[in-house]
Amino acid sequence: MTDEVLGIFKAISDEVVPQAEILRDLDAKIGDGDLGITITRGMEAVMSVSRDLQGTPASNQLARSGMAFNRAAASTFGVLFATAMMRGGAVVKDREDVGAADIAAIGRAALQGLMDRGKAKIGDKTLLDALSPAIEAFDEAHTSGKSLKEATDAAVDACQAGTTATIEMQSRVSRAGWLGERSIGVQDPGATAVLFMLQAAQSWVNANT
Amino acid sequence: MTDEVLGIFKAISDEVVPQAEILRDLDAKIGDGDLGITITRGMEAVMSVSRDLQGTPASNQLARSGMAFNRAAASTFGVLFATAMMRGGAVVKDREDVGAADIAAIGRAALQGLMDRGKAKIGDKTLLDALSPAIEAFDEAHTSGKSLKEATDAAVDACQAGTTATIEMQSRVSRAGWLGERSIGVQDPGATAVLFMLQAAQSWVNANT
Amino acid sequence: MAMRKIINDPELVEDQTIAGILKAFPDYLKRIDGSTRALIRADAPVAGKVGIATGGGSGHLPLFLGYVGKGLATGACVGNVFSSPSSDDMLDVTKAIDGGAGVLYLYGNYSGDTMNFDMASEMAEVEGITVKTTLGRDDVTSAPIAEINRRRGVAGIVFGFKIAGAAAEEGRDLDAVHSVAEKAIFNTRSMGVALSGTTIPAAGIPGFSVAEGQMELGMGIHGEPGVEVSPLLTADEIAGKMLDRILPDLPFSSGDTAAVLVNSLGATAPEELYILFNKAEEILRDRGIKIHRTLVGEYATSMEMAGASISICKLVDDDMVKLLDAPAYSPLLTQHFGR
Amino acid sequence: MAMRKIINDPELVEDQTIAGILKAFPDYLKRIDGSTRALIRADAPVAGKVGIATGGGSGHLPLFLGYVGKGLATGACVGNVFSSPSSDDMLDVTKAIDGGAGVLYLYGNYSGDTMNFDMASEMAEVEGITVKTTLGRDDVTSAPIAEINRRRGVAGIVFGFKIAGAAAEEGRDLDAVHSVAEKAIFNTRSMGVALSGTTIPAAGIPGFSVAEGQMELGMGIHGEPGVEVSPLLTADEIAGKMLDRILPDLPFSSGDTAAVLVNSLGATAPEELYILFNKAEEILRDRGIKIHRTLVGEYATSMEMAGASISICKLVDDDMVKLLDAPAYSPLLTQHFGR
Ligand SMILES: Nc1ncnc2c1ncn2[C@@H]1O[C@H](COP(=O)(O)OP(=O)(O)O)[C@@H](O)[C@H]1O
Ligand SMILES: Nc1ncnc2c1ncn2[C@@H]1O[C@H](COP(=O)(O)OP(=O)(O)O)[C@@H](O)[C@H]1O
Ligand SMILES: [Mg+2]
Ligand SMILES: [Mg+2]
Ligand SMILES: [Mg+2]
Ligand SMILES: [Mg+2]
Repeated sequence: MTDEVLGIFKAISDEVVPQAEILRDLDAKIGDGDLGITITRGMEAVMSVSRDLQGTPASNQLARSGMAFNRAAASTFGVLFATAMMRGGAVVKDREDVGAADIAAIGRAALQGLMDRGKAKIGDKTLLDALSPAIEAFDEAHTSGKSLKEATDAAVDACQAGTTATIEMQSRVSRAGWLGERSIGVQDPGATAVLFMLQAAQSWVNANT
Repeated sequence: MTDEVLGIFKAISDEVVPQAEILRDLDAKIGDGDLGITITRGMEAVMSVSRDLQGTPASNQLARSGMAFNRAAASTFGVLFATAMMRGGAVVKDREDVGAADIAAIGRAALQGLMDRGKAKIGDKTLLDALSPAIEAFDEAHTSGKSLKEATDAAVDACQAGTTATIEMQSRVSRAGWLGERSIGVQDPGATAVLFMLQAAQSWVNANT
Repeated sequence: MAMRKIINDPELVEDQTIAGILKAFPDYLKRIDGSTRALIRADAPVAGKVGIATGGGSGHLPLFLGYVGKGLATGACVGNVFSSPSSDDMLDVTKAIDGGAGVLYLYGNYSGDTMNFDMASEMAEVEGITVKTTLGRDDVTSAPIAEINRRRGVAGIVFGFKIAGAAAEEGRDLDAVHSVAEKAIFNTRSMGVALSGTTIPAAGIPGFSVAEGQMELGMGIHGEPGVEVSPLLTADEIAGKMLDRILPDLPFSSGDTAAVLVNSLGATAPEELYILFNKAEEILRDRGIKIHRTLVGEYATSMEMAGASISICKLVDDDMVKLLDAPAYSPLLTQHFGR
Repeated sequence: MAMRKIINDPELVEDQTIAGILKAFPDYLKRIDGSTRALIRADAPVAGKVGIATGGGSGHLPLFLGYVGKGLATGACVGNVFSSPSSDDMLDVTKAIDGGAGVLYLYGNYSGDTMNFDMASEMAEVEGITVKTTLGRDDVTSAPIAEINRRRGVAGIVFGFKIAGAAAEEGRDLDAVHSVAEKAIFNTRSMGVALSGTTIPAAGIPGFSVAEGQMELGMGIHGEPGVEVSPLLTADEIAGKMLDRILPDLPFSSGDTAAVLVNSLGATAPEELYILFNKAEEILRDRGIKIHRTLVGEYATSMEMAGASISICKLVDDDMVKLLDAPAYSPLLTQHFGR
């Protein structure tokens, strides 16, 4: 893996930014409505550091891109994105030979980072509820010998299910938590953003493997 | 004259307060729109001191009523009303035998008081343009032997003409003065208030002489 | 538009405001017996010192009551919202603050106020109190320079309070206090813009309004007409238009030293004032005018009106600088923390 | 509703605001090299003294930048309007204000802020700077008392700045400063009402709104949901509703001494705040609660939002009283006159 990480970020920028309005609307319902602009400004920043990161180790590409995102669009989502990228990247620190076999470990470290940072639990109606099942599904598929493409498809399916499941959940943390029961009935915006990002990664896998 | 002054104030209260909206609208056009409420609150205050003034000299009734008006509704109109009443009253200070023969002198002293206080000239588009011709007409009618009723009618006619003439004038003083040419075309609210007051006095004369 | 105000009975707005102020700052301010519309410094009258009285309509806080304080005015009275106080209240204030050295009347040039203050000063003379008067008349858009005495007073009067107040605090006599007040007012020029109107509580309807998406350049603080209605301009354009009228008027010239006040009319946020000042400072710097001191915030408002004004005071001599820099305290301007 | 703001490019609101503040008060505040979103005291770092860093979204002036000053916070950074500053900016502030005695983070409990400040504190520890954190969490309507740590911070944080700032100024160590900050925050309770929404400049559309003739009780300063939507109540009713929730929450009891802050969210005029305080004072007096000090004005706003909040801080010991009464100065709170 040399610049695959940057390729995936490019795919996310291309596919998720056009869906920013959907994220804005969900966040306006149970948050403060800034998630659309956060994704737009954050990915713009990721794209603009991308060229300088070419040829550097994947760990560096992940960490620097995450930091660029949060610097441009600091927010709950921004700092969580940065944390995930830094903690995920640390798993493969300075290694040149990062490949599909590392993805589950990177994902789990990222997830742990998110939980450390956000102190939320699975079921609290956050992006954890989208990401956690995706990582598990990927890991299971991959360890049982499935291809990268198949494992990615499994991850996206699980992510979709996890995201949908947030609709019925009551938020217990952060901004949506202040809504109490009124948070039930709306799909979590952060989970939705994670789903869109994984779908973009899936497109990249389909196009490049 | 014992409580005639109070009777006239009562007539003014009865007849002018219901026309407050007209004064408000004129003042809103070339002033700040408070003249309606000024007249309402001011005359209310005059009425409420009226009982205490019964049987006191006309000079005292005039001065105290004017002061009550301005205390309740301080403003350009309020302080001019108070000044006119105090200065007019001073002409017949403590006299018990005030009558129709004193009216022109009282009016002239009031007018001089207004000019001292407001430093405006005839033609500046103020209430002076309504009051000054009225006093002159009254004086002329009275000195040429006309009855109180006839002299009052002459005064009101002159006042009406003077008030109408303010429409074409450009204001040179106070709030309307800041409008410059844009003050032309609107009848002066203060002049209109004076006209309404004299018309009320005329009703009183018609009913009581 | 319905009223969006936190009030009780509209007729009680003025009295309950004053009651709240007195309860909030009992160490600094006191009532005059029998008057619900007047406030004086807790230590007034100060024997041997000139008293400074001000006043005007309610609805302009911190004007006028907020300028009663050490190194500022000694007493103030207010009328109904946007209406003059009565000459009786003014006389009460005058008597309550006279420490034997006379009283300066310092207030804005509106006919209701001037006639009532003039009447009060005549009554005060009868009571043996010497009164002198200085009128705030800083709004450059309200009359041409040739008729400067017809101009209305807006936020620029703040420099008058500060400079005359410091002179009175120092113990200067009435003539001297009057003369620095005149100097401060004469050297101050202001211009405002309005982005919305305001609603007078007792009327319940907008006293005046500015159309959506429009602004009025030069509109006065009670909705007095401005010089131009225009679509909403940028902050930089507004600063430019204001200084284009303010600077030539005195004029302010290269090498001058000045104090600058960027004032919110109420609803306009501090952020916007600083953005406005950011440009004003650049313009003044380009013209070679040195800023000695900057004030930014709510100094003279019209309730919830959106808009702002810039006032510039030329500091023509060292005495003015010294008086401007002297300590001053009012709990409505700087009530924040202990001192 | 169109935007009624005096700005230039909506994307430049934050940077131009800070530029204006720095130009207005160069004697008191300075930039950190390379950061357009941070300000520190001109004399920072103060060797041997604890630094206090704060921050949060732009659009709340005088929060946060306005609390940088002597006896208050040492540095602050802001994000976009209503958005967190980044951990990088926070780290820059932390490094710039550390005088060797460590740094207290004191800011409001919003997840974007907490996560970014936490990240900054981890980075600061790597740089050898000890950091402790106190979160403003005074809004009683945002979560039940059992979940007090989920509550959001609103204007009550002002008491935290004042009390912790005085302790740092005195030279107390980080543990001691942190402990009085916690004590101040723990003993402070607030509640707000909103009468209108506000427009985020970069979005150009109302961030949230309140229907004409309605008010939202307990709405947060970014439009977070309140506890009840009701027709516009009177000032007395509002004061009653607020104190009915605030007083039992801590609880405040007869014989307690407290400081009171009546805060405008922006468009609400000082007159209204004093009318609100007039009733609040009566209720507190009836309950036997002694008011030691009152603050009334704009302390934490949401741009041009109409609304107000009341915060009450129980002064539980003489040390708190002493720290609250200690001198403090920020040019955005008390920029008025020379000192
Ligand atoms: N403590 C938390 N842990 C993990 N994810 C969280 C947490 N709090 C919020 N989130 C996620 O962040 C999303 C909101 O992000 P964002 O709009 O940036 O928040 P804010 O605007 O409140 O800073 C939520 O939809 C949720 O998925
Ligand atoms: N200098 C003056 N001398 C005489 N009358 C004046 C003067 N200025 C204004 N007026 C009169 O006062 C009227 C306005 O009164 P009022 O509404 O009380 O004024 P304001 O609201 O500006 O205090 C004007 O219509 C005019 O007739
Ligand atoms: Mg959000
Ligand atoms: Mg009028
Ligand atoms: Mg008026
Ligand atoms: Mg946000």
